[in-house]
Amino acid sequence: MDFTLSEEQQLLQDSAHKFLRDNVDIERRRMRARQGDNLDAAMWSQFAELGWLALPFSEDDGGLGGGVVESMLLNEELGRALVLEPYLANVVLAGGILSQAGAQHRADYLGPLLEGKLQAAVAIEEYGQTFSAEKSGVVFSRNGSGVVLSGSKHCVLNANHAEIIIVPACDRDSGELALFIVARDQPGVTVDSHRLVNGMGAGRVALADVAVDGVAEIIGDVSAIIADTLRRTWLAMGAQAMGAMACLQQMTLEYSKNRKQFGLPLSAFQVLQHRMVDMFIVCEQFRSLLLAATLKYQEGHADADFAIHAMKARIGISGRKVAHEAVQLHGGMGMTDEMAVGHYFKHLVALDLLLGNADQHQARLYRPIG
Amino acid sequence: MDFTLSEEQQLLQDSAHKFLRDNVDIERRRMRARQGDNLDAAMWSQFAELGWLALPFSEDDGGLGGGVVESMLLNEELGRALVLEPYLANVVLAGGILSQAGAQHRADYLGPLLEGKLQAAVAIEEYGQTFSAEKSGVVFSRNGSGVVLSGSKHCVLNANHAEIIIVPACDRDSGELALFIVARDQPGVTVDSHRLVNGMGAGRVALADVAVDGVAEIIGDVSAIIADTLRRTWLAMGAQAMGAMACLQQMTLEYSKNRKQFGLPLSAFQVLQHRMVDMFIVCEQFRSLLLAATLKYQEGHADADFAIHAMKARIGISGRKVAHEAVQLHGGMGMTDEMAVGHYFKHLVALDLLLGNADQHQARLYRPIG
Amino acid sequence: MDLKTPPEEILFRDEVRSFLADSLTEEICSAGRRTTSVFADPAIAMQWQGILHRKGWAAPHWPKEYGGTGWSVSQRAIFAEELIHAEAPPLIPMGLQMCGPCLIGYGTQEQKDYYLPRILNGEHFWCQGYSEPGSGSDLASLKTMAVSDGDDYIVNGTKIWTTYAHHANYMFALVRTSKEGKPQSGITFLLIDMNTPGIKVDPIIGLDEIPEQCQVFFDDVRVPKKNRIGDENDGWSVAKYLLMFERGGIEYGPGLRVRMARLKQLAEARGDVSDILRHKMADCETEILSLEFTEKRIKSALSSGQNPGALASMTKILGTELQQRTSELMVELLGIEALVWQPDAIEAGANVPMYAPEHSLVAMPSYLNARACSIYGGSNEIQRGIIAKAVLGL
Amino acid sequence: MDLKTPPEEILFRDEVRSFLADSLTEEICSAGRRTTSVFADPAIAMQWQGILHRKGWAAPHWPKEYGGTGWSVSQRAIFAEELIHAEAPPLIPMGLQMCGPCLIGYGTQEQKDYYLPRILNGEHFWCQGYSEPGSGSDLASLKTMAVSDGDDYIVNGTKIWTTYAHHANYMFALVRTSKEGKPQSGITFLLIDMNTPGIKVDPIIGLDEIPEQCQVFFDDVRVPKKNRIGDENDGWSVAKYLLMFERGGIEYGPGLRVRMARLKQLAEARGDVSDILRHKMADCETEILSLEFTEKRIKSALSSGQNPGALASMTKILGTELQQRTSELMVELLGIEALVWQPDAIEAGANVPMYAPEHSLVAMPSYLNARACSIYGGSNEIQRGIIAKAVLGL
Repeated sequence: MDFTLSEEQQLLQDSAHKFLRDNVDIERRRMRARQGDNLDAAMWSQFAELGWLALPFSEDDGGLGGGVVESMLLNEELGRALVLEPYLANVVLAGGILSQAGAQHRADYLGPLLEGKLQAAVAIEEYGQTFSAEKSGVVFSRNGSGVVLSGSKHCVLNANHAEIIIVPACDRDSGELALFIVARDQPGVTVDSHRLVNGMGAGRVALADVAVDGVAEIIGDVSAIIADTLRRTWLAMGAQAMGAMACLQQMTLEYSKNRKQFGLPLSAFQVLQHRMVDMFIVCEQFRSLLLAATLKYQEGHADADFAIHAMKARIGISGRKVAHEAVQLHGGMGMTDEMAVGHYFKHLVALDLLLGNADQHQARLYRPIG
Repeated sequence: MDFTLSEEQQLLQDSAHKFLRDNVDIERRRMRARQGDNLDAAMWSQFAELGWLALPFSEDDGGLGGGVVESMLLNEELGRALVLEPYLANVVLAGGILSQAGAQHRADYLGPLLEGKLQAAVAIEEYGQTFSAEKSGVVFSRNGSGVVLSGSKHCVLNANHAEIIIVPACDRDSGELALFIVARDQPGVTVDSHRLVNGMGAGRVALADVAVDGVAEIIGDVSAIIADTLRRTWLAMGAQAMGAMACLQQMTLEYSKNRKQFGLPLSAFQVLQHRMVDMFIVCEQFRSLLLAATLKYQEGHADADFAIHAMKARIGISGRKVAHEAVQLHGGMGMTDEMAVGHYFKHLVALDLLLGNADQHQARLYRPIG
Repeated sequence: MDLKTPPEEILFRDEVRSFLADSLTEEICSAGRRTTSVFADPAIAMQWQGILHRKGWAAPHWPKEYGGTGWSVSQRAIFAEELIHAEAPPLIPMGLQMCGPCLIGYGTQEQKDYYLPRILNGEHFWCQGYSEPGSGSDLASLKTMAVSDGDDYIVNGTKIWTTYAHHANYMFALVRTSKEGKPQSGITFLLIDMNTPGIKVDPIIGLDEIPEQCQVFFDDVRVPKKNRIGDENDGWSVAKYLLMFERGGIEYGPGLRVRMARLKQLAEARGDVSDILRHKMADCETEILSLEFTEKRIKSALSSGQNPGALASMTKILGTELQQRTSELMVELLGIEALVWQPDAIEAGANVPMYAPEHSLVAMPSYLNARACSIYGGSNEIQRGIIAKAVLGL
Repeated sequence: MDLKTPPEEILFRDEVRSFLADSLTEEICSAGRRTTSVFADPAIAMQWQGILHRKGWAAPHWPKEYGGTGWSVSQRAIFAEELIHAEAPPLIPMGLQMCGPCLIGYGTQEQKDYYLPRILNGEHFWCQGYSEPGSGSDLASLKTMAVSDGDDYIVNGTKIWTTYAHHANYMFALVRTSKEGKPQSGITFLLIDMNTPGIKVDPIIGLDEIPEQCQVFFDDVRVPKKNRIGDENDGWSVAKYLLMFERGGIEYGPGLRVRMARLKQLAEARGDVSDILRHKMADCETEILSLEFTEKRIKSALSSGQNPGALASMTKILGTELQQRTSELMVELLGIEALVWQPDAIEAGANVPMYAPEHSLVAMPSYLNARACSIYGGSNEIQRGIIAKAVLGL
């Protein structure tokens, strides 16, 4: 058991922290979020230069070979800075699937992606049902060497920017799951772009008899590819939530020391003191759980999935708890677009609801995964 | 809508309050509870004289024709005074069933019961399963004009004193539910008496091929008889819980004003003030719910069952919440047998677990009753 | 003890219901459904107020001589319930619920005659100038100064959380006219014409990206003394009177009941609602039922002339916490549908393509805005303090 | 960053496990299972202490020269975990965990030589005289007086919540030797022979109907000055040293993990556990996993010589709340089985017919006793105060 960072890890954490502190301005972020500007090309190039886009991929594919601990360190900083750019959608989710695809796909797509030259999306969410990676509202039929896809997916992260969309689809007859890479400009593909509450870009993707050739299919144990990518994405989301929660806790503490009512700082009121203690405890417990999930996954522990689902559930439970308290203790100011509080709140809500919310993940702790 | 008490109701409430205040001593109660003495014959006679045993029964049967509001008023006082005598088991539960039985049974059993001359029990609880009145671990087979009963029931309230035990049993072949009155001294009947945590008397009832004649069977819509008796019992339990919760709230408030730490009464600490406010609110909300359930039942509202199950669930949720806070605010003293706090706590726990606990009743709010 | 409804109340309910069925247009109802805070779109709300005013029902709680209805406590509650059931947008409360009662209680005959009819017919759109950047929960510490100058006061300072100040042509405000004695004793209640020179209104963008609140700046703003309600330095009494008036009147139960019904209806329409969510919904529904009866108990005390007093603080805590819980459950039920963020698509009358059902687009801003319920109108911490002191004697 | 276990720790765990398997008799384990508070039956606990003492493992945290084991932080944690996994009854902590460390830190050589071996071999059974009826959370306000009289102190006053005082032959106590200055500065740490004339012990019956705590009365009790630990009026330093020592050492995770496993095992054995209860269990299990890692983080800081400081207050809050929650879930799972009340049937060694399974008879007193966890050892309110001050700087 060793909880200390290696020299490289410490360097990554420090440099990410400094870069984002110096280059991401909350005021500009708030304007951009309102305008739906969630991908700054110059910023994305800098991420590429800093090696962040290449971080989780193997050196053979041009990556830096970072593991989940490195991903945790970077994503915590992305969460702290409330970075709008589609790191989760493009690098962790789409990159995660592509990194497990065949050599040709890796060369065609992963290479450009980690150089910051390709935006990709994974169409995995649907409306109106419990999150499940095994089902898909898109069906396909094989047609000689090609395939025809039909159906639609919702809240596809980064769909507004993606040039390629990775689509899990079910065989119209057998129900068998497969993964296809669809170009956005392909005939029959419609993307209706919209924002999410936290300023992320997303879109509804409709596929109307979209014909792709066999090359578009990702070959392999598709369920396992998706499942492993989801585990890494949940871990990265947890790290972003950690960053957001830690900021909220710290901001609230500072605010309470400065804001005066009845001639005293808020921090002098015992009721508020104890609530801030509880916020602190919730944050510390979440950090422990994030570490548990990350390290158990890193080492292939038998109960890694328990820890990951438990942690993803806590993004919602603990994240909302901390956010609600932060807003309440900020009073009216906490309800304004002007303060950062609300933006962290919204990001935490999005991290809860995306890819299965708290109850759904908690249910996986006591029911077989289906 | 009218929330005022009639003159008779006010009189009942006042007289019950005064009688119990003057005649039930918490110190003696605590000794009796420890010794398993949960039926004081003299006290029981006085209950009969006061008309409490006759209260809920029709005038034709020698009762006073009181309704659920009268029952609520009396049971709240019984809860306040932590009366050990088996009012719930004997009058509400057994009396409730007997009052719906045929004329002969009413004459033989209900008459003596409401005069305080008969102790009865209903064997309705079983170990290891969700509470259900429709199933029974006792089976019966018809045998000419008689019936043979076999099986066992647990935590039978008042079994330690009961001369007759009313047993729901299922037909060995058809599964059909029936109700039989079994004399305790009948061959094949074994009662292992024990206390419950709150000092109530109970016992395990084992029936080994107990032969009863046809006269022992209660004829009628057995499910409906049991269901209605349970509704009235849950309401009475809610009223007892109300009495206990109100006492805990009041005692804690008083204690906090007198107990000093760090040179100040506990009541000067803002954190404890707000917690006592929350205790108060929980008690007020429980009172409202009890009124809702009682009056909706009285008037046959369509959602009376919703209100009753919701209220029974809150006995556990609100009762434990208030009890936990009362103990915590009393500190070490709250953990002693000497203070009344712990005895109210135990009574609330028993009222939660008997006849279906909080989760089970809450589940009936969103799932068909089974 | 019973829950019986007298026949005349049943008749009255029918009368209200049929009037609402006839008068509420789809345009007005749509704005009601799209309301994500306690304030509806101002244009639609005023349109709806006009319809009610023509019927004589815009201000049921006002005395009859000023345009009220003369209804009993029960009738008013029935009317409020039916408005909620019909999904009518809430009326803007600043004039009808807040300023009006102050005028009725403390205004001169001249003030009443001038302002009350204009509140009723909507000619005057009011905003409330109470809070200041440094005075939130501690309202009495307010600093906006009004200095006497002949027949006028000269007002300098700033107010914040002034709902719809950018739509209002009048403000009722608490200002400081004296720094002597207790902070409460130097406060005066003024009516301010928002078109007076020296007033600047800055809208504040909320979490829903809508400017509903404002900050208002006063730079040597001249307010005639005849616009004062009550005596100089006695504004706190006026404000307290309003507070009592306000508290007794708000019932949370009916609105919560409608939210709960909507939640259950949507849950029924979805196939895969977990037992956990159903359990949480049942928990909420239980609390709502309890609160309804707590409110009935208070109403019963009110009807027999008792003062509900600090118990109104209890229903404020319970009601707002349940608004928060129901809005949160709605988001949990809708899942990612609730993440879709299109504030422009749910503006009253907007006709923008929606990428999620309307109720889903409304759910998230409603959830976010509901966090404010436990902050405004005396935060729930303040309310607990009131109960501790006034009810528990702590 | 990794969770790897060094091979020598795996070997050590095997060694401990096999020793426990060989040494724990069914009689001892039965007493462990029947323990419903943090204190086991004293006779059995002392019997088990004797077995450990013969192996040299009774006081792993003591320095080696006084009979400790010389183990690392990790080894001590492994030993503690294995004891819990093996369901060994907890040792009585007053001598080994409390008085011993004080003597080691502040005692004279003579005191150490006399008392420490007798703590280890169980000849002395200790109790702790800290709290008084008027001094619970506010310990420094204690009033029991020790007045100097030649080579002795004359002690008058009373102590309460003195666990097992009716079994003890020695007490370590905080007494007041001066009323000057801050309350903390007039306190002295004394060792008192419980057979001294003038001492009266009144057992206090708990919610489980077992007398575990006592009130102790001192009426002109003569205590030799050589029984003082540390300087006169410096007892608070000794107590604080112990507190720090105590806090760093307690890990809640392993015990909670075992409780959780037992809960899940019983749930599996029952056919009809609802999703709601499973949900609550999963919630608890998540918190336990988090706490385990919080404790690992603290242990990691300890191992590298850092002071865990006020973070121990956090694990105290979390650990005790989880003890309460798990014990409550057990009662919810068992339902009416847990209502059966037979305190005599679950006494160590008792052989009385049980009307519910042993684990059910144990569940209710465990639940009731667990309410004390958030009261003793500095109530959880006090712990929150410590965190507010020491960690958050409030």
